[in-house]
Amino acid sequence: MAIKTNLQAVRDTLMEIMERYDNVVVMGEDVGPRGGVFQATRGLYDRFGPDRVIDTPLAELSIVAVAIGMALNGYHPIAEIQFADFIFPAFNQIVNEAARYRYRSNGAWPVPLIIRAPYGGGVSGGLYHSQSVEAFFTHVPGLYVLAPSTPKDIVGLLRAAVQVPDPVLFFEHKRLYGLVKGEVPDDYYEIRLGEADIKRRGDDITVVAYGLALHEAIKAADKLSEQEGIEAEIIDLRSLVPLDLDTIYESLRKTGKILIVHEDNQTGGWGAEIAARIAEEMFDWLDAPVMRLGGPDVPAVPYAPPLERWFLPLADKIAGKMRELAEY
Amino acid sequence: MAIKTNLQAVRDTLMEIMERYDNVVVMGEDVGPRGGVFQATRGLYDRFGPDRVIDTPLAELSIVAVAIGMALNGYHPIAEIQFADFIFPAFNQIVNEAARYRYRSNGAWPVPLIIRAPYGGGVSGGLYHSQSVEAFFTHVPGLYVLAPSTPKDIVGLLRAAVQVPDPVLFFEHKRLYGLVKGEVPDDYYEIRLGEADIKRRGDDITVVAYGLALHEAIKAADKLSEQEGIEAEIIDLRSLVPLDLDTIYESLRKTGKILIVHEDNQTGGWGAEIAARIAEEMFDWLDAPVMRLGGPDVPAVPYAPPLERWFLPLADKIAGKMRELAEY
Amino acid sequence: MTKRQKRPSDELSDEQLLEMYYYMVLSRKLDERMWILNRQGKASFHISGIGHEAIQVAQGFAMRKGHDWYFPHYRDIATCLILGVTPRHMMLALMGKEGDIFSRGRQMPEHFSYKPAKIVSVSSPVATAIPQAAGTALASKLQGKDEVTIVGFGEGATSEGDFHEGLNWAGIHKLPIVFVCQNNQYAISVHVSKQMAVENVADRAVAYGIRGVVVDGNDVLASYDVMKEAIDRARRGEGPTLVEAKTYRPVPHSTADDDRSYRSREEVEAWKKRDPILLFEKVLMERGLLDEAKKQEVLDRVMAEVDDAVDYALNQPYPPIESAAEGVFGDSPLVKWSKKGTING
Amino acid sequence: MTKRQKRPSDELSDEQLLEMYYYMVLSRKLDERMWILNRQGKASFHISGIGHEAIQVAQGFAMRKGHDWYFPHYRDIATCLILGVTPRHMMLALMGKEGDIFSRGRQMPEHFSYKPAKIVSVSSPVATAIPQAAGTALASKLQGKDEVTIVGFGEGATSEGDFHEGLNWAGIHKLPIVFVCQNNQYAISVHVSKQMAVENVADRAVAYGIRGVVVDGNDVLASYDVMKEAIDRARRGEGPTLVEAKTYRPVPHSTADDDRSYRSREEVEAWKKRDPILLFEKVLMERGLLDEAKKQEVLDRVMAEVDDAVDYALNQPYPPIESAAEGVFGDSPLVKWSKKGTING
Ligand SMILES: Cc1ncc(C[n+]2csc(CCOP(=O)(O)OP(=O)(O)O)c2C)c(N)n1
Ligand SMILES: Cc1ncc(C[n+]2csc(CCOP(=O)(O)OP(=O)(O)O)c2C)c(N)n1
Ligand SMILES: [Mg+2]
Ligand SMILES: [Mg+2]
Repeated sequence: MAIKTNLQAVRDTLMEIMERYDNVVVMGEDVGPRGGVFQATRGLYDRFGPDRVIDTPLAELSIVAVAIGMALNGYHPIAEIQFADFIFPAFNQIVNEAARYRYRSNGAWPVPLIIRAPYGGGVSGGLYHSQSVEAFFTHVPGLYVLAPSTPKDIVGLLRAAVQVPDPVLFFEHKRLYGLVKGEVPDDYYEIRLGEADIKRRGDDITVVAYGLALHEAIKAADKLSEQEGIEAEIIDLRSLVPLDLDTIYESLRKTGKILIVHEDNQTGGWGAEIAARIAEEMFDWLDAPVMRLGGPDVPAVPYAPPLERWFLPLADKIAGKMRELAEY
Repeated sequence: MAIKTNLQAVRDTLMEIMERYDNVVVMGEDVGPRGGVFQATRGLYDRFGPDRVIDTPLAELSIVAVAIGMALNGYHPIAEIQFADFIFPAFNQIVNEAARYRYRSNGAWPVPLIIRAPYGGGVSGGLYHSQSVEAFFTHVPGLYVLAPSTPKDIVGLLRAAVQVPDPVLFFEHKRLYGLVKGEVPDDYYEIRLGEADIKRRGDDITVVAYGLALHEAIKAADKLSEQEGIEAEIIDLRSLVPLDLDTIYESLRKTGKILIVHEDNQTGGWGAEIAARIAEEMFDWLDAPVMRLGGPDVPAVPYAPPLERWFLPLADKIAGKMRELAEY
Repeated sequence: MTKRQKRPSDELSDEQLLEMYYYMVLSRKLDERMWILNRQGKASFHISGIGHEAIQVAQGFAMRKGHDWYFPHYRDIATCLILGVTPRHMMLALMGKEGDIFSRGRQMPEHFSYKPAKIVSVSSPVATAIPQAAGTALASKLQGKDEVTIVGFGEGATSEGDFHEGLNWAGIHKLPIVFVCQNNQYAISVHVSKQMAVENVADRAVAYGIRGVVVDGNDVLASYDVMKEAIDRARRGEGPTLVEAKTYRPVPHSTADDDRSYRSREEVEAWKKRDPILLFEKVLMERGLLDEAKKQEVLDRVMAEVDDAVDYALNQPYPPIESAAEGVFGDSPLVKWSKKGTING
Repeated sequence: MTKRQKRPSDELSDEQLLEMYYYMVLSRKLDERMWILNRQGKASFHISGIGHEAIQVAQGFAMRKGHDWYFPHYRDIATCLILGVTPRHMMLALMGKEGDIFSRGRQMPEHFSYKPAKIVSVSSPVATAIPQAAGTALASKLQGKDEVTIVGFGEGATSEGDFHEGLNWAGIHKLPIVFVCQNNQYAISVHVSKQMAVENVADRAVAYGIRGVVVDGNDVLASYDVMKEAIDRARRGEGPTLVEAKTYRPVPHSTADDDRSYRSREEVEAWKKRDPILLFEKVLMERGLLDEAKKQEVLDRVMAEVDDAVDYALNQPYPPIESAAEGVFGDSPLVKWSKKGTING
């Protein structure tokens, strides 16, 4: 069992996938000799050369569009958007094109591709290097949206993602790249899209999270357990679309209380959909209101350290909300 | 009291606004001599000439970007996106730029502008001339999002929108352009952003809607009242951001039951946020689960007439859900 | 006197020339019928290729059918017919009927798609296909295949960022691709002079280090020459070409348009004298390949096909309602849905 | 012998020349200190103008301060200083401290904004300002104001659709605007040859019917000549210019970059010999305006300012936490919020 960081998990799995599948190319800004600004593609260029590790022009629209074209013509491209904040120039190509190609052609022209993008705050990135953008895509039928937060999940989900015949958005929390270390099984495994993972067991309340919020929620839960005897069950979504309602509902049947935490702006975030589903389908099981803790509704994470901390879903803030829920 | 269609309401109010405010320009594809593909700008070019009614290149990104620049330099532009489906090329300019300008400059550089876009199905527009796109924008702090559905509301909200010092998305349901006729008071009035309107009184259930869904919900309510004695209170949001929770909550305190209807894909739609807010803040008032009826989760409205009807939130479908709620 | 250089079109056989003529007429008559069906309330929408048939037929004949990649302009009825789409297919799509091979009634008419002919699915947002076409071309090149990608669009679409980015990629990677702009001088109502400050779309090629060529898009043989050369060059690895076919749309933008507000009847009438079918008939007559009897023969054949297609399509059902919910994602054992029917299960 | 044509820079007084020099040195020394502060852990990020000071100072002197509209490139420290931003402002922004006039600690450093000087707020996504600048220029033109808009960017940004669309508008409306591309040959690690298939960014101007000019961006007087002429032409209604200033970035892309993976040390060293400050010092010395004593004097003055700015900024507090939630929308009596504090009330 190897111990890896999230970043190593991404890098090693990309390497493995490119070895395994001839038709996978990696493309994006600075993914070549530079190995990506976060070094997620380091070593790929030396190993596979410029035909399979393509430094693109500085143009996200066409990074995605060219990936779509390559997907139509036999490839399974893995495109990198350098920061999730810069995915919007490609929005039309992702939403109107990639997501709709299969449906609009009645299945004739699927576009299997992966778009990787580092997202999230906590790296002093300010308004434009910290954004969480997943909710723009979870609303779009035709897109898979993944947000794994541990090395093991990154490996298993990336291996699966490259085998599904449709576009996948693969969001990697950049603050966790070097921060999170974890075990990666030596034996080959895959993780199916749409399977959440219970990262901590507990009977009092259920907490649903992903990304930095997941790790902070675990910290908060451990503290609350120690100090106040509140036992939280922490569900790591890993996959946002498909959403594993089965696992969420099962936990909720046990606890009767649920909190959804994410870093993305709370209003209209993915947590809203999860809360709405629960409110409709689990009404009789609820012992307390469905609670959410999302990012404040300001335009992304500010730069100055205290302001950035104010924005982020850190353990103390989550613990406060968990306590409120437990005491309800 | 004049009787106008929704389309006339848009057109007459644009004319009035341009008379009233020298610094308003109208810009977009075919808005000039052609008067817009829906004729919403008919007559403006003849009246105000090419300096204030600007036929743009076929390029949504720069329609919005140029509008931003003009807003920085003294204008209050009203940009038209010909169909809401084509707003995505401008997504980066709207979300990363227009919405964030004020905040990122600590108030120094606000960008007052309006983006008008016809949206919605029911006109045989198929996948790319029928989309509802509001939920992509209601998630973005810094944007006002309006969706009035009657002539009176269109007039009052457009008059207000052009006076707020920030970007406003103004969505007009294209199926309603000619379909809906209604009274417009002769005396000048404005409608504040963030005020919903109760379009029908009732004590049994609350229905929240906007757009085509609103008018279909009213039809459904009238029928249910006549045939089954169920009295629905119908709240027309008109303004999506700000969201008038006060009015929604007040009605809910009376009925204890609520249904949210919209045409946009249900998953991750604006209804999710509304449901989530209710589920959290009105938990003790709920006599039934918060219900939603949104568009099916396929990539937009199909073209063939029966498939299109299948997608739309028509009265029968809404009545079914209302009955389910009333009987809960 | 310098000897006239041999042109690609000189190699076309008499049969081929007459086939080109046949496709121009077939496309035109289908198209005219579609307008009528719309006016009769039997089709909600139609966007027309009338007046654009010369460049469309030219490119259809210059491509290697089923081998080259083709992203059509939405007006390219004639090209699609050449590549294997039938009049029945066109009419089924027009009415959104079961059997519509483009989208099974999901998309508006003229949103072509036909995998066996490598006709890639057309979407409505203009220009999006241009950088995608750079993608298929890049894939062909990297795989060492001698496929060429052809992508069509109007001059209005060249204002979108997509155009710039697609041509930029093509230039950087010297891709086997031909960009075909049908410059009909209007984007709905907006004249090309409000779309760009240069005379020719083809003048933009230089910004990307690629070839640009202007051709009379109403002259089918001239268009063929240019298209054939561009495609051959691309296939030989000599890089991309931006072809600008100057043409005109003598009808409104679509059945939803009224063009009287933005251009004079005189302008339209003047262009009708340069109708590509008229021009080609003159050539064929001069070459002794066509006379009135032969014209009538072609017309009869075409009208029979058009009538058949209309009858057939009118009698087909719409796709079943259940079909609308299907096929958002492909099946995969690696995906687990909590519940069926919505994207989130 | 032909008489040398009079150039705009010939009109610069000795004081102005020395002022230019002063700003180049001030910018450089501030910048170097910013790197140091970053390495000391006192600033999380810095993106540098080192090596680009000639074109930056040139454009600053060619503009009408506070009258012309200016959308800076994020490297334009020198230009901003000329327009009225102080070293203290720069340092406050570097550290995200209270008093940061650009964004009150919300944005990363070098995201300039200063309304009194008409320096429009910089955002991180590259190229977005280019079509926005067409908007301010259009507004100036329609209002009959003689303002010119200047917008800066790198050569990498020219690959974005925004670039195309912005220049297209400028061409169509013959706008009073100058596009200034600082071509330093790299977009982070990506060499310009992978960014475009043409030799010069300025070659792209022809696609928009506008002027394109290449200049040595390390030569402050040559850059001034080109900028002054372009701005004067724009002001006289003679239309836009795309200026390409050839330059080089002798340091990594930002404090987060390591440039050793993508270019040789020899290449970097060779360019350091063409350092714009060295080149200008030579000119000034030749003209008898500068000697070692004078140089030291400038340096002392600059270092005092830099020290002051650093001390000042280090001792400022961060903005109060409450400030982060403020100012998402402006106040308006026409807006009713159900609850305070979130976008939906
Ligand atoms: C992105 C986008 N914006 C707007 C439209 C609406 N629209 C459809 S066709 C058209 C004009 C296209 O003009 P041009 O590219 O010259 O092609 P033509 O129709 O003249 O052949 C417009 C504005 C669209 N389809 N896509
Ligand atoms: C839309 C967008 N994509 C990616 C980035 C990340 N990024 C920041 S600077 C940069 C390179 C810019 O190169 P260039 O335009 O040549 O300017 P330079 O930094 O060389 O002055 C990149 C890729 C960004 N800021 N915006
Ligand atoms: Mg056209
Ligand atoms: Mg550069």
